[in-house]
Amino acid sequence: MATNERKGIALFLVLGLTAVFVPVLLYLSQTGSSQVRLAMKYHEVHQSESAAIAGVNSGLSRLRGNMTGLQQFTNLLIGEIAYDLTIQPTGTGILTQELYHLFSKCTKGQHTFILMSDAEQMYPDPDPPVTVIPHDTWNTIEPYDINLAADVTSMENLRGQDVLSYEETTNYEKSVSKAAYASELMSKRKRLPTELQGDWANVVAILEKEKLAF
Amino acid sequence: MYQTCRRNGRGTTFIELLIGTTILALILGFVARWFFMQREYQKRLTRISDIQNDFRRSSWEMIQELQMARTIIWPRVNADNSLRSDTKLVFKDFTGRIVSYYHVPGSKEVRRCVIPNGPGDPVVNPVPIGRGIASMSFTATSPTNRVISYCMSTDGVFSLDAVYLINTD
Amino acid sequence: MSTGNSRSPDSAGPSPIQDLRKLLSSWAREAGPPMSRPSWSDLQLLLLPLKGSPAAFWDTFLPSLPPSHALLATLVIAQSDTQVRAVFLQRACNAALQTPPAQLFDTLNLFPKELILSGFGPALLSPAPFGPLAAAVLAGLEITIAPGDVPLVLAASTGSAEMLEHLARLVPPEHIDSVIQDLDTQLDTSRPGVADLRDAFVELLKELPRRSLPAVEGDSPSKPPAPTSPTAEPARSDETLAQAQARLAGLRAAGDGNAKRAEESGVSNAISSSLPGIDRNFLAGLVAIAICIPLILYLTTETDQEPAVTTGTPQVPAKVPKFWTDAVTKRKITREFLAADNDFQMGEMFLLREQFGDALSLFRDALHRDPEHVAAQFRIGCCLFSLDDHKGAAQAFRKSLEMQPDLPQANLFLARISVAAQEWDTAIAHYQKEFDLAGDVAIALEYAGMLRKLGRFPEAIKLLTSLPPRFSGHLEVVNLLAQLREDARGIAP
Amino acid sequence: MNRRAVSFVEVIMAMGILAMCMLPVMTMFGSSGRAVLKSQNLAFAIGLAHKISQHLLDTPYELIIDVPLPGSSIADGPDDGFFNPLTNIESTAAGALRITQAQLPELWNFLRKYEFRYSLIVNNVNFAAGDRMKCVGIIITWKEGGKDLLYKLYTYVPDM
Repeated sequence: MATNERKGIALFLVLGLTAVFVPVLLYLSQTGSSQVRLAMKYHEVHQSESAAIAGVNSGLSRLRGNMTGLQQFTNLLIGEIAYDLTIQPTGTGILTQELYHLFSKCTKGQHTFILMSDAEQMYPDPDPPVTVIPHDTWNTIEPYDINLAADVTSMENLRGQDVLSYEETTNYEKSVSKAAYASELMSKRKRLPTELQGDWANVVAILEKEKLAF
Repeated sequence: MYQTCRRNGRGTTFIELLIGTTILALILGFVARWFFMQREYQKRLTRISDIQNDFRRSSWEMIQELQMARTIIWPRVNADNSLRSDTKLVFKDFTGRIVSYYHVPGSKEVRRCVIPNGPGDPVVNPVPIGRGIASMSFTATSPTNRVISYCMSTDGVFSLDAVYLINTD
Repeated sequence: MSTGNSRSPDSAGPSPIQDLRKLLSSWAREAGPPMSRPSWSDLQLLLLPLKGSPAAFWDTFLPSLPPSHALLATLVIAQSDTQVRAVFLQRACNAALQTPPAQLFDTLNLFPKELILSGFGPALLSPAPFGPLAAAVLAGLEITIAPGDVPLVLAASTGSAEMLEHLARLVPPEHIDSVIQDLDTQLDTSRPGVADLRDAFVELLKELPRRSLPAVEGDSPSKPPAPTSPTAEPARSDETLAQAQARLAGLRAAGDGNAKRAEESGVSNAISSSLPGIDRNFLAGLVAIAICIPLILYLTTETDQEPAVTTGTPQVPAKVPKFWTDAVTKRKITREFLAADNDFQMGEMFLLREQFGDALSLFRDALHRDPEHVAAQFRIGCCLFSLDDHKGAAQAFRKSLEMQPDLPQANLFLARISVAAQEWDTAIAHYQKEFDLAGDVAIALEYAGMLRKLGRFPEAIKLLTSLPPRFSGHLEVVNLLAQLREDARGIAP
Repeated sequence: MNRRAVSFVEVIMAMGILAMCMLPVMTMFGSSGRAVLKSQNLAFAIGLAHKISQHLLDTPYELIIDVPLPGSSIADGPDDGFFNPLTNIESTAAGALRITQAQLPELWNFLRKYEFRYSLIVNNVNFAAGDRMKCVGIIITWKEGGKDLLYKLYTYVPDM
């Protein structure tokens, strides 16, 4: 009986402490690891985006270096991040410039970031640097394979739709007078969120000033 | 041995109880103190984590769209080329529409509103692009209107970032 | 008028014996608790010096004292000292033999029960006349003994009806049943007469509550307050008499403790009796706390590791640390590493522009600065490959694979080198490794293309059909598969 | 005695086991707190590096120059076009706010607490006359739990 009492004390101390600590600790030790994972994901997202931009720039640099034709690279490195680059000729422009679609892709962890850009390589040009004009850069986070015609085509189609709607908008801007353009925009003021209404007139003024003419 | 004789007769002595209770109180005291400290600390950590998530999510959403945008319309640098900040941002997106991000201090949200660049009604996204953001400012830093810098903060947690607009109008 | 009285011992000048007599008789007359009577301290002063010489005490004093006084004197000496009591009380019992019970009880009643028990307890195991006397004294004073000792006392007893009667009185009423059980289990009934003795005693125990004290206490002693009867754990049946005596004597220590307790406060009393029995467990408890609490506090403070908010003091110019830790890769970053990285980056830019010579030297610089720079090693291979130094390239690629066996593309280049050297099996092996590594469709197409060149159509078809469904629909894959099937049909008989 | 020893040993052993079991859990928890702070600082550093990379794309080519290690402090830093001045709600340069204790105390405190700094390693490559490109290594450093941490990001800046 005396031993039982002692065992009781021992058991109480052990079980008591265990019962108090373990659940508490488990409850408390939830946040950390998941947070680090999220931060890493954020890092991947940013790194892939930065690498894709660097990729576009490296592609443009190649075009400036007067490199022509289809160019496909995998596992190029910016820092420690690998990116793929595809420069695909799409024809010749009215100024006899070479037209390209420039794809830059970076996959980091589960995250993919692709930039697709139009690039016009002024040609013929005796020697580098060749003037290169990039435009309509478009991005996607879908895991396309920029080395495969099929994926490239679907990207071109998706981006094409956006470019078309941009042309519609620009056509409208060009088609209307500044006053009409401004009044159309001002007429929306009442329907805007209150946070935007305050400076809307200034915004419209800028838009009017910078309206595309032709 | 004699004590065991007596314990058999009388059970646990008063002093045993006393010491037992003291030790129990001591342990519980420490545990409680520790636990409450940790709980407070954990609350703070959880809060920081949530804020970070909000920042990351909204930041990434804005970057993706702004990167392809055509030009920044509001804010613009001051006449003296000094930078200019505002709680709202207006820009032309890739398709030429006028898009605005604006901070709603009351609900600590950053919302997105699409204003057709031509006929049509403004549409505010039903879901905010940023939640739990106590203060937000967009800053125009260059006359080219191709860089927008932003700063978010909530309860001492900050996020400074910027986006360069690859496209032009 | 000159009577013998004038020559009485009293007149022969004060002597220790005379003083003792006086003190004892005055103590007997005084009122109040025995140990707080005025003469008590004088008695102690007189007697305690004799503790060291029991023989002198017995020979000098006791014969000249009435037995009750002798017993009292003994108790005076003994009550403070267990060893002394062990020696003296048995002699006191001898003295008490000649004492009329009433007188004896009058004296003993004045003393704490534990003191009496510890004095007469061992005597229970002594042969007659001490055993029966001790039993009679203890029973008369309603002192009980540990139930565990009863079987031994019974075994050692004379077995006289009177002795049994007294012995039965020594059993704590609440332990009668357990004693009866002990008797069954612990008495060696094989010995002649023991069984009868036990049965008789059990009978007595059973009818005990209804019986009154036997005649031996002719004059009823003044009833002492109910003693706190100690109980012992059951004694082992094979215990010898000597062991039992030692154990019973062991009661004295506690008895002494109890004697003290009678004069002390409840709490200190409890401490003196309880602490020794529980200290190890509480020590263990305290050890546990000593383990846990610093741990808790350490971790509590550790988790709150935010540096203190800096004051408005101007920032001191920072020193360049020996190294940094990459927040993502956890890698140690030194300035050398960064310099190597820069060389590598510049090399990468020249590579982009197909200026392989410049790139090569920069990659070599990078590798020189950081011999672990796998990418630089790999890029050296790429440059050499582009510069048509296939041997050097192959060496570089192999080195890079040694540094990082799962390095992408190294095997691909090795395959291409083998193809150029028309080492087809090596090429296939490298292509296969690369494909297993990446599972990439572009590699599959290149690999399948080579297999086609070799006319190994079924392998090529198998390879392309093994591609993940996502790629199976791709233009290049579909086309090549169609061509391969056609080729396969072409060679079929 | 025997029984006491058992009880004693039992308690000690139990406590030992308990301590053993709790140690990793507690360490895990202890580290979880640090992990959150780490993730906060890492996320912040990622933002800073990205911010610099984006500004670089809009910075005149010639003005992209080295900022050698240990780098420039972001709190109380010079007017660099990246972090200082940071905001300005006024319509003139007078209203521009810099990351100083006086103007943006909260942010200043945070940056000074972890000693956030940035440095730039600029590699100039001239391919041909007027055909050049810069590779800029953006390095963010900060102190955390007594360690010097680093986050790096590389970007190309072509001379268009």
